[in-house]
Amino acid sequence: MAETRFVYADNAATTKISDAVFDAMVPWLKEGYGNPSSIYRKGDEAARAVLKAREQVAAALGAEPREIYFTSGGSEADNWAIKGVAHTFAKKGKKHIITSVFEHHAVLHTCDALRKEGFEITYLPVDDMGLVSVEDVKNAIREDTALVSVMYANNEIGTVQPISEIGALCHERKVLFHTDAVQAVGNLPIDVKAQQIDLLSLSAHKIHGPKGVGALYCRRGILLPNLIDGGGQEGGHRAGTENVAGIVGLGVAITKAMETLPERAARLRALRDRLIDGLLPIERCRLNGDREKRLPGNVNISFEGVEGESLLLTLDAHGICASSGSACTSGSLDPSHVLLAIGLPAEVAHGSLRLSLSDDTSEEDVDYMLSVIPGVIEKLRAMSPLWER
Amino acid sequence: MAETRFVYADNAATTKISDAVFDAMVPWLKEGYGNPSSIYRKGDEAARAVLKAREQVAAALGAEPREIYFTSGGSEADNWAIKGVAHTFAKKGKKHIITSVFEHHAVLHTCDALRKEGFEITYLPVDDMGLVSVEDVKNAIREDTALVSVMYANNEIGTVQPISEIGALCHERKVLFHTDAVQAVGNLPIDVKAQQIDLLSLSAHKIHGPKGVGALYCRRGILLPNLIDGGGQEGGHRAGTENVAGIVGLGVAITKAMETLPERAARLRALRDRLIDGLLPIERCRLNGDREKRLPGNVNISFEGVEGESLLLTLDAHGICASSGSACTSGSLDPSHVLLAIGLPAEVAHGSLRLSLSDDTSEEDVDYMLSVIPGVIEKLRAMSPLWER
Amino acid sequence: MLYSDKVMDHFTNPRNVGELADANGIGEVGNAKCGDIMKMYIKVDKGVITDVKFKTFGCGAAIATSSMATEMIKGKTIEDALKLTNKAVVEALEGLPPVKIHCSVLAEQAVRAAVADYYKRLGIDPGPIVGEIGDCHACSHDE
Amino acid sequence: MLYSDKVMDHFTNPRNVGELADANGIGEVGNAKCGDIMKMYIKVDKGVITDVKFKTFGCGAAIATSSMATEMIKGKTIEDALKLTNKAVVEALEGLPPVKIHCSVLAEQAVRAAVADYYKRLGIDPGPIVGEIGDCHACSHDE
Ligand SMILES: Cc1ncc(COP(=O)(O)O)c(C=O)c1O
Ligand SMILES: Cc1ncc(COP(=O)(O)O)c(C=O)c1O
Ligand code: FES
Ligand code: FES
Repeated sequence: MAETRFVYADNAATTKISDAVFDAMVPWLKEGYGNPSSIYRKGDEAARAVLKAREQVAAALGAEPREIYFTSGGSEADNWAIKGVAHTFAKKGKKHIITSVFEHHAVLHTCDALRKEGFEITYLPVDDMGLVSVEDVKNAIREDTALVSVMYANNEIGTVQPISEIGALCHERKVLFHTDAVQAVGNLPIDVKAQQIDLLSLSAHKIHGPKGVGALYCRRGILLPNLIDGGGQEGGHRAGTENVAGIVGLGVAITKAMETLPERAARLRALRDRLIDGLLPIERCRLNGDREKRLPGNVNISFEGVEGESLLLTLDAHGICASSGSACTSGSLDPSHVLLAIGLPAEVAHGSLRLSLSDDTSEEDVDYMLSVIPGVIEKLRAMSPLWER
Repeated sequence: MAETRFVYADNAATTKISDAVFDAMVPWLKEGYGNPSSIYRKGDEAARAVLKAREQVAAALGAEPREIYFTSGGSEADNWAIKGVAHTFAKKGKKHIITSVFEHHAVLHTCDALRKEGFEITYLPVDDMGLVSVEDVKNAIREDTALVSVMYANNEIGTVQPISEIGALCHERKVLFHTDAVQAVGNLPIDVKAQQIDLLSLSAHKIHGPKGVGALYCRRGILLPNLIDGGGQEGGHRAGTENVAGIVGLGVAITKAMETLPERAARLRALRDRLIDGLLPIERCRLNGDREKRLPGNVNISFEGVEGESLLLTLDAHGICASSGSACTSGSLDPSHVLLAIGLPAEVAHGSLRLSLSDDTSEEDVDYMLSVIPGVIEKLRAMSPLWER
Repeated sequence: MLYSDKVMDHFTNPRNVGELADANGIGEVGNAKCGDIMKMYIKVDKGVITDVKFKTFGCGAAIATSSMATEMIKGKTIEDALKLTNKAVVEALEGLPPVKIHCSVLAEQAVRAAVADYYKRLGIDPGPIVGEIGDCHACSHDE
Repeated sequence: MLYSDKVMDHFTNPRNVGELADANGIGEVGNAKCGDIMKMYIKVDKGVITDVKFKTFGCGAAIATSSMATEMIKGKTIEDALKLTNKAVVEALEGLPPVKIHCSVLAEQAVRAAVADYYKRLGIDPGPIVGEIGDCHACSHDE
């Protein structure tokens, strides 16, 4: 077996802050400590830094700066968008929301909370390739539908949803459209105007930015009630002293991620395909999610007879950081809701491996994973009572 | 006039991250980028760092680690506590909340939002010294009161409220008690058990920690509905990938702030008193807020005939960063609600100056401020049509 | 900064500050509750504003617009002074933040109020000449 | 790490993995839906467990508790083996995270199931001797 190497292949869970982002943040963690709301120069410098980041995020999405609201991450953005729209339209008697069964928990649990409050939620199915059908969205829209929320790309199996088509449909039917683009940003082209997206959530730590900062794009003209009330920050729509360093980091991260997108995505796709092609020959395994409509850096393969946690621990012992389902549900006994949604039996879902790549992933990393993983699967299967069958 | 010196005297708006905090954060912005929910070692290291910070925050408050929930700051903690209690008790028919007129906007605007939802809010007055009366709280409590929320120390005039008495009263009357301790933490002793505090909000950036991270202490047994739903972070009560570096920074900051509290507070009080005594001889000025029951680092003085913004800009030109009312309301045309609450006429409220000190403030800084401010007041009064009267 | 260099220049070194002992027109506008009062003193000689001074209680923009407005009307005829718009003052200051536009309105009004006072002292009804001075629309305070 | 060094040791180098060709008692417990299945093979000779092997589909804790449990019953009498509690396994492993306690319950059950099978093969009703094997209470899944 090859020598141990450290390979971080869990970039869908979180990424390493890039040097450019770190360097951009440091001044705001040091001397640039002014409060952006303060009137003196030290405050104004911070306000300008926040404004610049807002412009950067807006530019990356094809939005206007005033349509960007900084949040504490993707989860807050999802909660704010969905709860905000729900509560606004409830007043007009529109209490129906459409989403999909395989959204991130930040969307699903938000919808669950609304359901308990009396909202009606339609959870659209996904097909066995991990795709939501536009036809299903169309059929689900009703007179009292307030919002459609469908993720841009799934965090576990990386499948890319027909966002532009759903956007056009919602626009035509005059229903608001939110997309959780946490996994899409930096990996897929986004243009909120062309794609007719009304609300979009993103998070910095998935694109080599810092944890604890994200943004909500909210199309001009849509007025959401605040999730966090208080001071006049973010135009009075999201209170709290701005996380200046984090926001600056997000601005730099999204700029880098979007400006070199085609080259970066092409490189990632090549690595991804080599990994998939190298692993699929393993006996009784399957690639989860459509192979083409897929994030450039996502590999998700199920190995029968193998359980996820023991797979991850063994890979960790070999220096490989990977995931088996969504990061925030590890420790849960339930198999991934995403893999069940695409029709996997529970025991197969348990044995899934997600390898998610990023700009930090090298050819050598892929070589190493290909040299290690088959042996690990073999070892675990050798001790698995499900394998003998 | 003395040579220009840079004096940051707006520590109630935000503070500089201390070197110890910065140094503690850096590893988590660099190699320690694992997601705390991830199972491999890189994730677990991050989870341990978050746990350690949780223990540090708990220790500083006399709470248990599992009673601490990390948030994106003081505003989120305030919103979560108040909206959470309100919505929980509304189901039991308790829709009355008691707060004071001079809370921070994170509390006031949250209460306003609840009022629009149909809750009834009693806004307790404060006396001319800036103190809430326990008697008033007592008289305001009703059968259907769900929550009393009174800040520990006011952010503008620094007055310290009778928290222990209010805690005891609420406990006796079986009403939950929340306190916004954003300004108190690190400046006043806190023991949530002894003081019978049920919920407490704090923020890192006021105690030489980073912006964009705070915490809510929520006494064991109190179950709040989530403000941010999603992944299983914070025991399933606050979703979102943890801001590990920020949380670590908060842990170190609060530990430093609390462990040396008596010495630090004594030094600050001496600086504060010298500043107050040096400024009060200026004609027609007044100290706002009780002189004794006051944060160790807070000076708030109104100068008749002078308008706040022009005062701040002039001080800025002299290298002094100060504030005139709460940071997040600068840019507003309205005089501070806190100063109006203690009975100041609007035109006097406009001319208030808050100087807030911290460990970074030196004797020389105080000397410098005392050498500059009187001349600035004189210059502004010379051009003020209100002064001739 | 919040303000342009030009505003900061006029704020830091305001021109024509003070009172005018021999003023023959004095106008005061604004509202202390809102934090803005401007008082303008003019000396008119043969229809020309030969001297002008101001005193302002207000923000940086209020002081800078007062200063700029005095510069812009000094030496001008009354007719020209009345043509001074808040827009012209803002332009001369190279812009103001949106929230501060009301301060430039105050400066325009202060000039008109001073001219109105000048006419009143002469026993002339300023109404037809100066027009309505108007209120600040940025606030909803009553005097 | 999530797990103690002892758990990691047993996970990384599990003892007694495999099948036992001449087993005279085989127990299988758990539920693949939950991600945990343990199969235990015992060879009983004169009331003593002379050999034991296991195969486990499950998390790190499931594999480590299986391994530890086999070590703890190997060479013991059936009576002693039946006294093995999940608590004892957890202690021997120097603790398990709370969410993983159910895995140690599975290990205890696997031993009992294997012994029950041994009795059944002998035509003896295992009920009175082994007792209820019970279900995992950590999950609400139906088979
Ligand atoms: C008393 C008080 N409460 C709440 C806050 C809000 O804290 P944050 O800015 O961290 O949201 C502040 C400071 O801005 C404050 O002084
Ligand atoms: C699709 C998706 N949505 C939302 C989130 C939540 O983002 P955050 O962790 O920044 O709250 C994540 C990642 O955790 C995600 O992958
Ligand atoms: S005079 Fe009231 S805001 Fe301008
Ligand atoms: S068998 Fe353990 S969780 Fe179901």
